[in-house]
Amino acid sequence: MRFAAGVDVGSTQTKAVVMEEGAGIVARALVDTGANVIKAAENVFHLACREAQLDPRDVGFVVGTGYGRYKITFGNAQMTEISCHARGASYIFPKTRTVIDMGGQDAKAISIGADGQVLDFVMNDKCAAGTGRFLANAADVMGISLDEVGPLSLEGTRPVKLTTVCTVFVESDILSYLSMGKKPSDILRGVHLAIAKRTISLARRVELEPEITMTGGVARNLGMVQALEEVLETKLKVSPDAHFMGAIGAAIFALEKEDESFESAVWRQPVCET
Amino acid sequence: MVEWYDLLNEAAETGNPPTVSMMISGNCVELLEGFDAVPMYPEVNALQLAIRHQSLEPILLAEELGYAADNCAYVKADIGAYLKGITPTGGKLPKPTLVLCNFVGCNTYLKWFEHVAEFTGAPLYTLDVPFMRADEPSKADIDYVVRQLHELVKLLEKLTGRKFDYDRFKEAVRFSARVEELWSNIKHLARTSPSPFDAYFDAITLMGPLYVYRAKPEGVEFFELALQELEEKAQRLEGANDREKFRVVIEGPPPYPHFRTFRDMFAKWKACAVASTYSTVGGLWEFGARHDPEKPFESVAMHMLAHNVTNRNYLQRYDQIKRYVEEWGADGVIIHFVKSCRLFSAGQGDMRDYFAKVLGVPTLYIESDLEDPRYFSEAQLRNRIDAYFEALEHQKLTTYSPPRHEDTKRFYG
Amino acid sequence: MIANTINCEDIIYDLNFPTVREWKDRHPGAKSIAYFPVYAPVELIHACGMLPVGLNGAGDRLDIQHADARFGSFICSIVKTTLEMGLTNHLAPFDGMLFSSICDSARNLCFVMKRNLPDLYADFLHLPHNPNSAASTDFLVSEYRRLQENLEQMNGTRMSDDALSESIKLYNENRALTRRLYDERARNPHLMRTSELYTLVRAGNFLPVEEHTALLQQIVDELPSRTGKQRDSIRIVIEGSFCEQPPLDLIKILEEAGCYIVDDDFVLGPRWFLEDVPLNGDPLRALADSYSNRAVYSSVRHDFRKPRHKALIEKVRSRNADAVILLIAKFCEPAYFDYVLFKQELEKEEIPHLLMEFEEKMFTFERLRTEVETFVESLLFD
Amino acid sequence: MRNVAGIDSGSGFTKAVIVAEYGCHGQPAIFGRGKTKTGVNMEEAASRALNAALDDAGLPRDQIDYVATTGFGRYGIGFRDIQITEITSGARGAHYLFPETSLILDIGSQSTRAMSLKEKGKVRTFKTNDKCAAGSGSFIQRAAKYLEVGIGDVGEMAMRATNPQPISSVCAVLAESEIINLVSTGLSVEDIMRGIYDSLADRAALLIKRVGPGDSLLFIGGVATQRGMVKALEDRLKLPVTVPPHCEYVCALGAALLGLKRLQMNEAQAGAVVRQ
Ligand SMILES: Nc1ncnc2c1ncn2[C@@H]1O[C@H](COP(=O)(O)OP(=O)(O)O)[C@@H](O)[C@H]1O
Ligand SMILES: Nc1ncnc2c1ncn2[C@@H]1O[C@H](COP(=O)(O)OP(=O)(O)O)[C@@H](O)[C@H]1O
Ligand code: SF4
Ligand code: SF4
Ligand code: SF4
Repeated sequence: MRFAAGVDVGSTQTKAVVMEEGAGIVARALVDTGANVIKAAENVFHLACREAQLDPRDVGFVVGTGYGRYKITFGNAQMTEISCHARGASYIFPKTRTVIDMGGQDAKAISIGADGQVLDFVMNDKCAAGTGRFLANAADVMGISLDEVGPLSLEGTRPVKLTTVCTVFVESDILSYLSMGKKPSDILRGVHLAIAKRTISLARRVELEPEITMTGGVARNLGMVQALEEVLETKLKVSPDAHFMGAIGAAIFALEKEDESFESAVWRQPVCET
Repeated sequence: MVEWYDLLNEAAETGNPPTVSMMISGNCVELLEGFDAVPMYPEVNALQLAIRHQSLEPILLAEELGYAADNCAYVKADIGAYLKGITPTGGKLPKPTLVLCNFVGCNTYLKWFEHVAEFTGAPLYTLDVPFMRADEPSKADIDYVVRQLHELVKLLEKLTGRKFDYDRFKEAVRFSARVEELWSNIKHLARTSPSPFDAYFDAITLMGPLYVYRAKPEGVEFFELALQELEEKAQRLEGANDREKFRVVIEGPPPYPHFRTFRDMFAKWKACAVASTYSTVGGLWEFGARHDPEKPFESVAMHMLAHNVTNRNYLQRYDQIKRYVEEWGADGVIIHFVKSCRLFSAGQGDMRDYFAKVLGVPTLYIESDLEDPRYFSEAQLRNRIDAYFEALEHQKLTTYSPPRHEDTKRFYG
Repeated sequence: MIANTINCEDIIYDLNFPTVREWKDRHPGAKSIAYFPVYAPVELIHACGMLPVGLNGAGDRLDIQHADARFGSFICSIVKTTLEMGLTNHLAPFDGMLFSSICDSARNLCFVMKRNLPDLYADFLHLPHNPNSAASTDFLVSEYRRLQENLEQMNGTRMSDDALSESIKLYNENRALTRRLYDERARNPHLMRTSELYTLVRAGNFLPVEEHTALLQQIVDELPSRTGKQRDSIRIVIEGSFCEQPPLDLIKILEEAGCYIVDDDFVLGPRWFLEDVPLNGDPLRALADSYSNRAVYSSVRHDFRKPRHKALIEKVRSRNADAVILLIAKFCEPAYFDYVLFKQELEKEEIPHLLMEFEEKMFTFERLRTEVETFVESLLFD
Repeated sequence: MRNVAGIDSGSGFTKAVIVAEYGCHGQPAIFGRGKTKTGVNMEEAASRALNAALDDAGLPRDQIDYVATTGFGRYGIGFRDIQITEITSGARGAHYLFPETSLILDIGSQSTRAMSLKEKGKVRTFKTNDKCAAGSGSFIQRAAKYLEVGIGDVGEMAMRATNPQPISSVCAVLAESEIINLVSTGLSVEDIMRGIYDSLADRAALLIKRVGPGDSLLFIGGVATQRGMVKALEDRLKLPVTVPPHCEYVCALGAALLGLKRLQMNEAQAGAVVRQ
């Protein structure tokens, strides 16, 4: 009985998953990445191990992913979050052909083949416009919690048109709409639609073939899922584990590691690149 | 190359030999031989500056003059360097006898040379080459170019005070034909695996001599040598990288300001470019086209019209890349979007769409710039390139084979 | 429907192209050709019994959902919205689309359209960039001839020279009236607001020339009866909007801010000859020759016999304008390049100027409003 | 003797200045200043700022003869007599304080503006930045929040930087995680803050270079209160950078002065009418 773990060090939140060969996911953990990436990675890994009632030393192989992957001190290898999200998504929903990942500071679309291999991908990571952060800010300004924004936006009937996509300036945009007496739900609806449109026009660069699975923390936001579905005019697959998808993918790669299906560059030892 | 810059320096000092600035792409250097005139390529200056990490300063100067952040940075670097008196080698560059805008596709050429003429006060002639809107140039297209070539000869006779030497011209055309033959053979060596050279990164370093010496015996010598060496390498099954793991086709110019870093991102994965569109800017010969000493003017016209990548339409470029993938046996296509260059980049999203979706060729789309060091985000590029090869690796384990020609129909013709 | 000024705005902003559809209903089986809005031989299309339509992009009336994926960053809006229209079936009323050698983006767009819309006849005209050469007119004749043959093939009927002369005559009339209105506006900018003239002229892109001429005539006739008083505004020339068009609201903002626009290069499509195309001799040659020798200058037409920056100064002087606003479409490279020489020349001539960048799909103008107001204030206040 | 109020309704803060027609030896002079957060209701913020200024000047509201507004909310203030853009008014205010000024930089919370002046403080050319926070004051506000230092202190801290940390990200938001990483790698807040100022200075320099040459720069707007930014600009531009006292009030001041001019002009005209 072998255990392997995947640790996804995201820009906003760090996720870990422990898997057991044959048995699938046995533990998950989530912490805010915060200031100390290394610490966050270690914490989340130990949390996951504790939940799995394992000694970290019993975990055979750990794959790190996410933008902070090179910082992981204990990991055996790293892979890009693109490979991992694809792998995770097609593990949970084997018929997945497209993955839309919306994280804290970036958005990705990945087109994947029959056996989970990445065919094509695009990502937006130069400008935080239209990412999880955009929503988080909106929530702050309106003084409501992240969990509420989605549901509230669903009540919106007349979405407003945002004048900026800048994650920073959207605040004053929202404030002025509030001062005009617009309904919070309509404003949030506008925010969600704006992000959805932005994300989809990015995503259209890859083949948007169904099934489309949404991953990343923003997938927990029902309003966003709904907005995307409206723009796409199709349903999305969203797993309760969506937020952990990157970590799951990494854990699967970690399990696969044993059977030597790949040699090569993928398995380079951690090198701290800055 | 160095001799060439020395020659230009001499021209700057003494006013001899006469010099003509023109564009690399689809140039008519053979005609200059008929006047013993030396070509000056602003593009070469610009890219030399970039490789030597000297491009930012002139670019900033140009932007102060009013050039937009989104203008082709080649132009900004070239104009800025001229106004600042910067040259790649530190030597002097002459005021050209003639600014010859050989317009082959890129509309920026027109503006660029208009500005060079404005700033240097040198006379300007625009040789207007009809864009390839059909598969082959029409008779009218060829006549139009040939008539302009004759006008150009008259003009140069006036400007240089020299008589046009038709035989030298014919001979130059003969040399070109020979060099094209050799260059094409070199390109074809990349069909073998492992490829003895990298048809992007190495080809680019071979392009300098190609532009400067195409129509000269030196060129023939140089490329005979190069071909011989590479053939031997191929014999010994020696690859460009120590072990060839991936074969890719690269579209678009390189990021000159970060040339090494960029190259290493591919080397790390033992990926070798077996063909590239950028290396056909000077001329597209691997599919058989050659200059023809029997019809010197017509063949120069044909070269300008049809046998360089910049004057060929977008779908023809799709086709060219497709042939590379099929006939050179590539695993995937890398599309390098350069912000500066709309000629190459406007519509590359559609190109990606065609290769990734219609042909199902693994395609990577990355963005930076060929001259402006500011548009290069190392972390992002590495992340994308790593992800791409991780995926390719995975696919090579599963069953993937590049599509065959008959799988897909050509668009026209 | 006989168009009048009231519904001009509806005409130019309706992406269902009602005028085109109506024309087709009235002429069963007849074809209509859309052209990218600069320098198209509308006479030729008209003479083939087809309706030439100048496409000015889709403005903010169409969300760009697919085109961004084909033309990434750093490309002007009109290229994207035009493609978006194609990909979302808005171009259904058209049987063909015409592009010309104005810039790299538009040219590549032509071939991208070919691939994505195989059923649409898309053609690319190479307009000569070397008018100094005697060969260039001959070449353009052959190029127009090629287009003519393609159109004839679509139609299955030949086009006669008389038909062409007739069309040229019609368009000459139309352009003469347009020029007349431009002069009127320069004389009395308070009686002929640009926002009105603009929609009026732009409507010509979507109307049969006969109808549009009637419309122009109607305005020319009613002008003398108009009254109003001059405000203290500055007289400005607009330069740089020859292709992608600024939103109407932006033009209105310019006027509100205190600008009398006394000349501009808006909607060049239907009005790009400075004088009548001569009707003696071979009409096709006359048309071709007029491109080299009678066409209005712009950043996408190259004529080294007469630098554009000199032409701009002449325009400013002849309209006795106080200032120039270089109103440039974001990512329009030809305009960006010309700005450098325009700027130099304007500064040499000590003509105040302002650079403004717009996008046809923009809908908030705070920043631009501030810029133009500042500019006006800097000229009015002391 | 008349008093004119200039109100700068900025995206972050609303500032009011009261100018008296004949302050010191016959010249218009500043009588009072007031500043408040703009928040959602510009009109209200404007009155708050105005009242603060009135208190400062010790004047009752009815002593104000004319109100000129400027800044992005200039149209949103009902009780104005005239509105002027923040560029024109900034230039005029700067000219009043430093008549030799020819080159001005104004960094506010959401926008950065560079302008060059001609005679009498008229604007010759100007450039404003795009709506991207990476080049404006709110970048600093957020950075300060993340570094857990007060906005009032960041400027001073940066002055103590020993080896500035360049910020690679071009996005104010993405920069934050970069900042966090820098902190986590144990770098000093001083060095990071200086790095942020440098990246802001780089962006500002692009604008400044485009409005033309100058041998010194006048730096106004709220960010100008931060010495770190001033230093960064000086190093980047290799020019002396002057910051007027109460630099964030310069636009409001300029508006007041232009308003006063208008008022006088109107009355001159009215007078002329009467005389006929
Ligand atoms: N309960 C929740 N409801 C809505 N959104 C959430 C929730 N939890 C996290 N998010 C969103 O997910 C984002 C983080 O997603 P994640 O995939 O972890 O990003 P990264 O991998 O870049 O750290 C946050 O910015 C937030 O917007
Ligand atoms: N107490 C303070 N100390 C230092 N800087 C400040 C202070 N208050 C505000 N700022 C800076 O000034 C900026 C606002 O400047 P301001 O000119 O008022 O902008 P606006 O006019 O656009 O509202 C803020 O973004 C912040 O960076
Ligand atoms: S616009 Fe806003 S989100 Fe985008 S890069 Fe600038 S600061 Fe970042
Ligand atoms: S746009 Fe492209 S082809 Fe044209 S000059 Fe610039 S780099 Fe060369
Ligand atoms: S707006 Fe400019 S760049 Fe865009 S298509 Fe027209 S000419 Fe070309």
